[in-house]
Amino acid sequence: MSAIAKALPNLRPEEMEDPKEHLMHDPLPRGEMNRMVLESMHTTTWKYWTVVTILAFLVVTCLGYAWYYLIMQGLGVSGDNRPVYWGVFLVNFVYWIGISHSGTLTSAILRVLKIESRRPFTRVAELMTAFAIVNAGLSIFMHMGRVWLAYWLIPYPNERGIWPDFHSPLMWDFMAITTYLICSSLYLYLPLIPDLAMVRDRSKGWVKTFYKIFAIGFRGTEGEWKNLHLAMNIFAFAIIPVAFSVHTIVAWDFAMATRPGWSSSVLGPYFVAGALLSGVAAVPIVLFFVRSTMKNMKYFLRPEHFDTVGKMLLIISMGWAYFYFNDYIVPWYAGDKWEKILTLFIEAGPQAWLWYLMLFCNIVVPWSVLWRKKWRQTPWLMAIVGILINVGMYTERYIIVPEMSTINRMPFTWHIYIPRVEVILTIGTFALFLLLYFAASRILPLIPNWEVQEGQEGHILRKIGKAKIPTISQID
Amino acid sequence: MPKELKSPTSSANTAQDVQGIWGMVVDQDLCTGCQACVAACSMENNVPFVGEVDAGYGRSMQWIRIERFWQGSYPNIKATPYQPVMCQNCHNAPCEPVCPVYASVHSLSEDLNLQVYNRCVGTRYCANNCPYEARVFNWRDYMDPRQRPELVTLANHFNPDVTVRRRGVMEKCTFCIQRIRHAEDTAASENRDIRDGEVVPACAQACPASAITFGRIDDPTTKVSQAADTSRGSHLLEELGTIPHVTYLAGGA
Amino acid sequence: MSDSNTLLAVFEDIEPAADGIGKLHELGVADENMDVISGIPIRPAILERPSAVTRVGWIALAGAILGLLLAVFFVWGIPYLFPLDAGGQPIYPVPQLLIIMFEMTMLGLMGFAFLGMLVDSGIPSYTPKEYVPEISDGRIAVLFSCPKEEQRKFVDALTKLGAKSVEPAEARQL
Amino acid sequence: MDKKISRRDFLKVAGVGAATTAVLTGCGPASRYVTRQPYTKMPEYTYNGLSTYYATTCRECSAGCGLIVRTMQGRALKAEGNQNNPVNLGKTCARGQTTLEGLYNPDRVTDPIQRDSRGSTIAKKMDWNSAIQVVADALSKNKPDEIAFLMGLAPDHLFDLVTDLTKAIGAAAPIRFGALGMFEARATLVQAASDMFGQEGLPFFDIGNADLVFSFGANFLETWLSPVAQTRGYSQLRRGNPNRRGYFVQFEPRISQTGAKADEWIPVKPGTEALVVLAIGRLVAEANNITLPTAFSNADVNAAAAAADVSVDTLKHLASLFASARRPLAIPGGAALGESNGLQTADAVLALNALVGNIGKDGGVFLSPVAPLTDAYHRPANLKEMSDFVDLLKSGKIKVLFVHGVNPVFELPKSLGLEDAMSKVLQIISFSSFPDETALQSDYVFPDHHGLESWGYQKVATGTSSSVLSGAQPVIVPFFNTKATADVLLAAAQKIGGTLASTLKFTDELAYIQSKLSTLISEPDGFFSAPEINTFTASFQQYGGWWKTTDNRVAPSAGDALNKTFNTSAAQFNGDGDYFFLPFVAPVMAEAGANKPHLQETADPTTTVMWNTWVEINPDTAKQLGIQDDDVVSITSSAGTVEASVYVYPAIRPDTIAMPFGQGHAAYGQFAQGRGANPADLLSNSTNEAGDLAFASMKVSVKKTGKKRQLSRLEGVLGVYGKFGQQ
Repeated sequence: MSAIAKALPNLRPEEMEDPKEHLMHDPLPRGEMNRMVLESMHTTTWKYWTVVTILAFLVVTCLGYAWYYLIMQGLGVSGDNRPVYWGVFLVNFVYWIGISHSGTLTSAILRVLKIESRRPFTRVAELMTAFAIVNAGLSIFMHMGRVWLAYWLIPYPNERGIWPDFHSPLMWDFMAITTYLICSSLYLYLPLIPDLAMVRDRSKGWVKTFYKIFAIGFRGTEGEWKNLHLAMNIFAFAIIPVAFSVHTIVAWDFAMATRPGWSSSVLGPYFVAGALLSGVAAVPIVLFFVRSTMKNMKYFLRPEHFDTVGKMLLIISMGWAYFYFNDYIVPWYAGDKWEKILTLFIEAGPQAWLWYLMLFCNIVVPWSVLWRKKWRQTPWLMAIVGILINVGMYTERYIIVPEMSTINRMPFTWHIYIPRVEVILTIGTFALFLLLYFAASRILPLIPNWEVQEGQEGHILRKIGKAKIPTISQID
Repeated sequence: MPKELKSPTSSANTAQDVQGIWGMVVDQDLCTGCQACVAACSMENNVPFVGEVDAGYGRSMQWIRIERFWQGSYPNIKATPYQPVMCQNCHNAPCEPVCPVYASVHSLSEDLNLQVYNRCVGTRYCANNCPYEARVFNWRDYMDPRQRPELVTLANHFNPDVTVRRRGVMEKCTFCIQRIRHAEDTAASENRDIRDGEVVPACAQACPASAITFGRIDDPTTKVSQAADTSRGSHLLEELGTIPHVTYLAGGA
Repeated sequence: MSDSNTLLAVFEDIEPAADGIGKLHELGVADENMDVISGIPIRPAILERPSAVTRVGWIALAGAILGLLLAVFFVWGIPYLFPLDAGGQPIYPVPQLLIIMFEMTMLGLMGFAFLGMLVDSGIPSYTPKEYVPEISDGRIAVLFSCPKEEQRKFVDALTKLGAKSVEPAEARQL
Repeated sequence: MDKKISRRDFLKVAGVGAATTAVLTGCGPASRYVTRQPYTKMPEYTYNGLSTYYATTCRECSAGCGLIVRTMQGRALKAEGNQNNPVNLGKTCARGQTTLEGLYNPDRVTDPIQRDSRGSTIAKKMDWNSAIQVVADALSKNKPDEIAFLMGLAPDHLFDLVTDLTKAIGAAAPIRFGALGMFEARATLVQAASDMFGQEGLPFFDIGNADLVFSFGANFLETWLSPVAQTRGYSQLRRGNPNRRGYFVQFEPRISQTGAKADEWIPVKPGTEALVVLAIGRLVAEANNITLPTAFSNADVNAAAAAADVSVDTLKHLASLFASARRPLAIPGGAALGESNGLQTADAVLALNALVGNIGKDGGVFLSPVAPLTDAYHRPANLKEMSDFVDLLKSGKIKVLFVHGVNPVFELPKSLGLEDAMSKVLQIISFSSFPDETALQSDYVFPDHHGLESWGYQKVATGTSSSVLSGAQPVIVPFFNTKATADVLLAAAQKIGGTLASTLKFTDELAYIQSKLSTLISEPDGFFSAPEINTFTASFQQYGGWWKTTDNRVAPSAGDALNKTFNTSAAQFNGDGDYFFLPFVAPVMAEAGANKPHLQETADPTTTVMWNTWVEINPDTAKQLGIQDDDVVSITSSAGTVEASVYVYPAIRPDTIAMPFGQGHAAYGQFAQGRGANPADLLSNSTNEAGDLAFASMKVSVKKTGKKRQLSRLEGVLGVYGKFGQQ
């Protein structure tokens, strides 16, 4: 007791932060929280519907029609060529897989590490995961020359007498993404069940039927909680390596190719770092928008959460820079002819601005903003940082996919890639992501109330000396 | 010449009846860059034309491209010897294992890379992984007369021995496998081995300078084996260990 | 216990619920005739309850093994059935097997963990059950059975300890 | 086992035979009546799944390469070289390969048509009877001197027929012209041979047996004279002799495809080739300690070096090469001849050959063998004669003009005023298979069969050492409602009656050809002979022609070639632009390839441009003018202006700009029309001393238009040029 008091010798009470800043120490009755969440779900303004209409229109045209056009015409309407066989579709794929690391991985890591401030925003992040994987899958399908035969990648007994080839990194990818999609959806769903039960208990008519179906008869008995807890623990531990493997395998899609730039053994961890960077950076964006546009969310989502994410971002950004430097210095030093040209092309070629943009967004921005707690706790600033980092990471993928594949060992074929229909389809995938999110925000409780309450039950404030010190009990 | 022609893992596949390993020699000293091979290949293999815009964007579909670079600057400038690049039919082909659906597979009996058009789903991984950039992709339905009415008459010369590919399918030089098969069948029906020079792919057939020689490289007596076995011979990107079956004889003095 | 009644006691908070459960213990209700329904997970020790038995771990393990075997079939079984040479790579590759094995094991593990959770909890189930919606507002319900004739005694005891209501449990549509 | 051979077995045997022997036809004159039809109506010689091969002659240019066309079920599938034919020995060029795209071209003229008005695409279909009547009327209702025939360089049998016809009616002999002939400057070559050797004939350069080749602008690996045969020669030069690799030096202002294969490229200033040749001659004579012949006595090495922008050291080095070579050979050609002093250049080159004594020797200069059925080499009209012909049309004396196998509206320099002259002609009848510019300017188009649907023969002008008559036969039934022009003329002659009918009393084209062939049937040194014409015709069809097995090249005497005097002035140029203008025939496309999509998409060997016309400008010049790749420039000469995209070409003199000929069609089908620009529009009608078009004698100005039009290139610009460019 006295040890802690000594640790805070010079702080006057007014200098100390208000423990009430922490959600965990600012409890509300569960019924009140339920009401707040339900209210946030049920409140829709004309602005909401306008945005949804626009997004729906974009999804129908930019995604639906443009994709139909792409399928009917063939990939000629895209910008791919020789040697850039993989273009923006693969950029989108890698990008969305990266975004998908936001939720599952952040929430899993935070859960495993028992970071308490995770509680209110895990779902916000996990939803991103689910929708991002949907987009990643769509991007792969858009990329395929004969998407109507995509089911040939599924290993099942068939009349054709031929199975997919597991020698191919794409098959690993297929298996990994399938695993990841299924597991992260379940991981989203598991903690959602009690909340769905809560909504079920508070709704009527067909809406009740809907929630009843998805709450699958959950009541909250001891056995149910125990099973749920164990399953969630299994998921939290198991999904971390799966998420790592997914992005590593995505990296291997490139690294296994005998191309300068791609063929790098550090690409796996480098991609994971990149995925974490873009994924975690997406969290403050969503937190900011959810917090500022939805009712009652300012109670649940607080500057402290931005702070948590900001700290992670700073570390991840440094990690990313570390891996990038690894990936950069080794070929640079080795001086392989093609790697050298590739480096020159990226840094001084016709699209060199992308490279500088990437470094600015991924290193300069986070390093200059995130070291300061005050700035980390400023939601709008964090949203801007998140957006910039995402721009930077998208740029990074653009450099890795079309730019790096421009340079190969046959200089006679070096053609610059210019995206065409991909741009529209990219808009379409972003619109789909947002639309799904908009829909989810009014269908699913975005705050896992039971987890918040569970946390709040476990947190207490104790007066030590002159100050109230937040502490945590072991009731979990 | 590949040093090692046996696949290390041939226990469970179709290597039982090796029917001859096919290879090609391109003499860059003779190649005049006249494009006869390109035209011949296109006409033999139903290779579509893609039109001005696509062709200039790096989508021309010819299975051979003749490369030339420049050395020096005016007035001491020289064109490098023309280098026709087609699928090298590597023994260890990087394009093959990356295909998720076995559309790019190896024929152990002839040691050729096969591209199974109707199996291809168009991931384009093989093309990405081909260090020679020898693969071409059907970006559009270049061969569909419904989309290209000019093909209604032009299609009359299509070779019935070669599949017409539709959009979304990868393709590449096959060493005129239809001609190899024909010769194999003929030889089998006559109960003999294929004679040297019996299989002539369209490019070699057309080449006015006779810069292209084709034949079995597992038999040291064939013309192609002897042509490959000179100090001028080399393989493209030999350092990658793909063991290509096309040997280039250096141009210049 | 055909002549026993099932009662549902609803408590406002954890402490009274713990007390209530202690009382029930005193009154001779065995742990297996008792169940706690709560809006948040509560450590059994807090309520002086034995830890619930869960088989989720074992089911997940079985799933993991199943996934592993499936991976072996995919990577080694398929080429055994359809040997095709590709790029001079081994027909039965080990590194690829490890990758697929990892993915499939994880898929099996998590997929079966989820299924196990469902199966072991007896959900999804849409049959009527004993439940009151207030539970998800943070109330704690203790479901127990007592001899019919002693019902009154139980109700009084629990109400005294702060139970909001103690009523015969009524299975109803959730 | 049953000894009887079943039909199935027979087919098997026949199939194998067909495949291995390649040629299976020529079964007597009966084959004339054999119709080759699609599957539904299976004719003789046609089996499901089996190919039939026909030997014929390529008509993409006039070189007369033999083809074997693979057909199946009435469709022609693939053209390959005829291994028997001495011209190409089984090889073809890119144009020969795509000849099927001409055959099945979607834009062919399908029926005889009568135009609403000249230049209009609206036309009324006719039937062949009335078409023949139109021809008969045109021939009979006009006076003989009001009738003119304009023919292409191929096919020869039709030219012979028309010659006979004009003779019979007393009209002027048909005039022959072709763009390739124009750019090859054939008249200059023939004139030079007669100047220097005192003997008429087309020079033959034995590249294969030489060990040093100096080519003064000759694009002999591209379209010049007989490219396939010359490429074979080149191949022999390099690798024919295992003990030595022939050396090759190219003198030209830009690196052409041929120049790209040279060991040394000497970028001589346009117009100074003759000076360089003479200077080299003088140095060679000095090096070999020969008394300086008159021909080279005027040569001033220093002045020549200065004028040609070549260092004296280079000249000395080249001369020592030439002097010490065992079999040196100098070839004149290309743009060097298309200058005001082109004949002098050609003469000087022949003199240089004479100096090293290689006239009539292996690896030296010969005269080409005279083809069968002819007394001498008859060159096509040079520009002077064409110009006279245009003047004749302009004068209005010609009432009816027949055009076959040539597209002069496109090919001739616009400044000649052919279109204007044609408007003075009352009736123009075109026999074109394609809707080209000339056919568009005619009143009637009576489409001839495509070359692969036709009978015929081609007298091989050069390329091989033997005297060759390449034979043509139909490989499929006519795909459209076309009719052989020979048949049209023969039928018209019968309609007219009189002497004409009796002179041309042939049932059809083949009968006419047989009448010509009949003189060959018992020639002693032929590849085959026959007791009578029908058997001979069968072999003629089967082997794809008839040729002698002996060396028929004429070894001329050097005569007093070395005693000629040359004046030592450079060529004169027209116009006051800053840049020499160098048009050249697009190596792949040539003059008539533009309507074949695969040829359009075949990359140019030096620039890799496809589907369009480019302008080659030296990088320094481009920088000076502020021009970048793909900028559209307008090029103005005294004769006109064209616009085209720039290709900044590192291998061209800074004072020269070059442009390929072959595109810029105003008609000629969907693949050709409206694509690129035609450099012929920039040419004046100035000629060299031999009357050939001085196509490389223009000086032009170049102006940036501010527009940009991306050239379609096979090469990745990124990897070939600029800071990322590789070698």
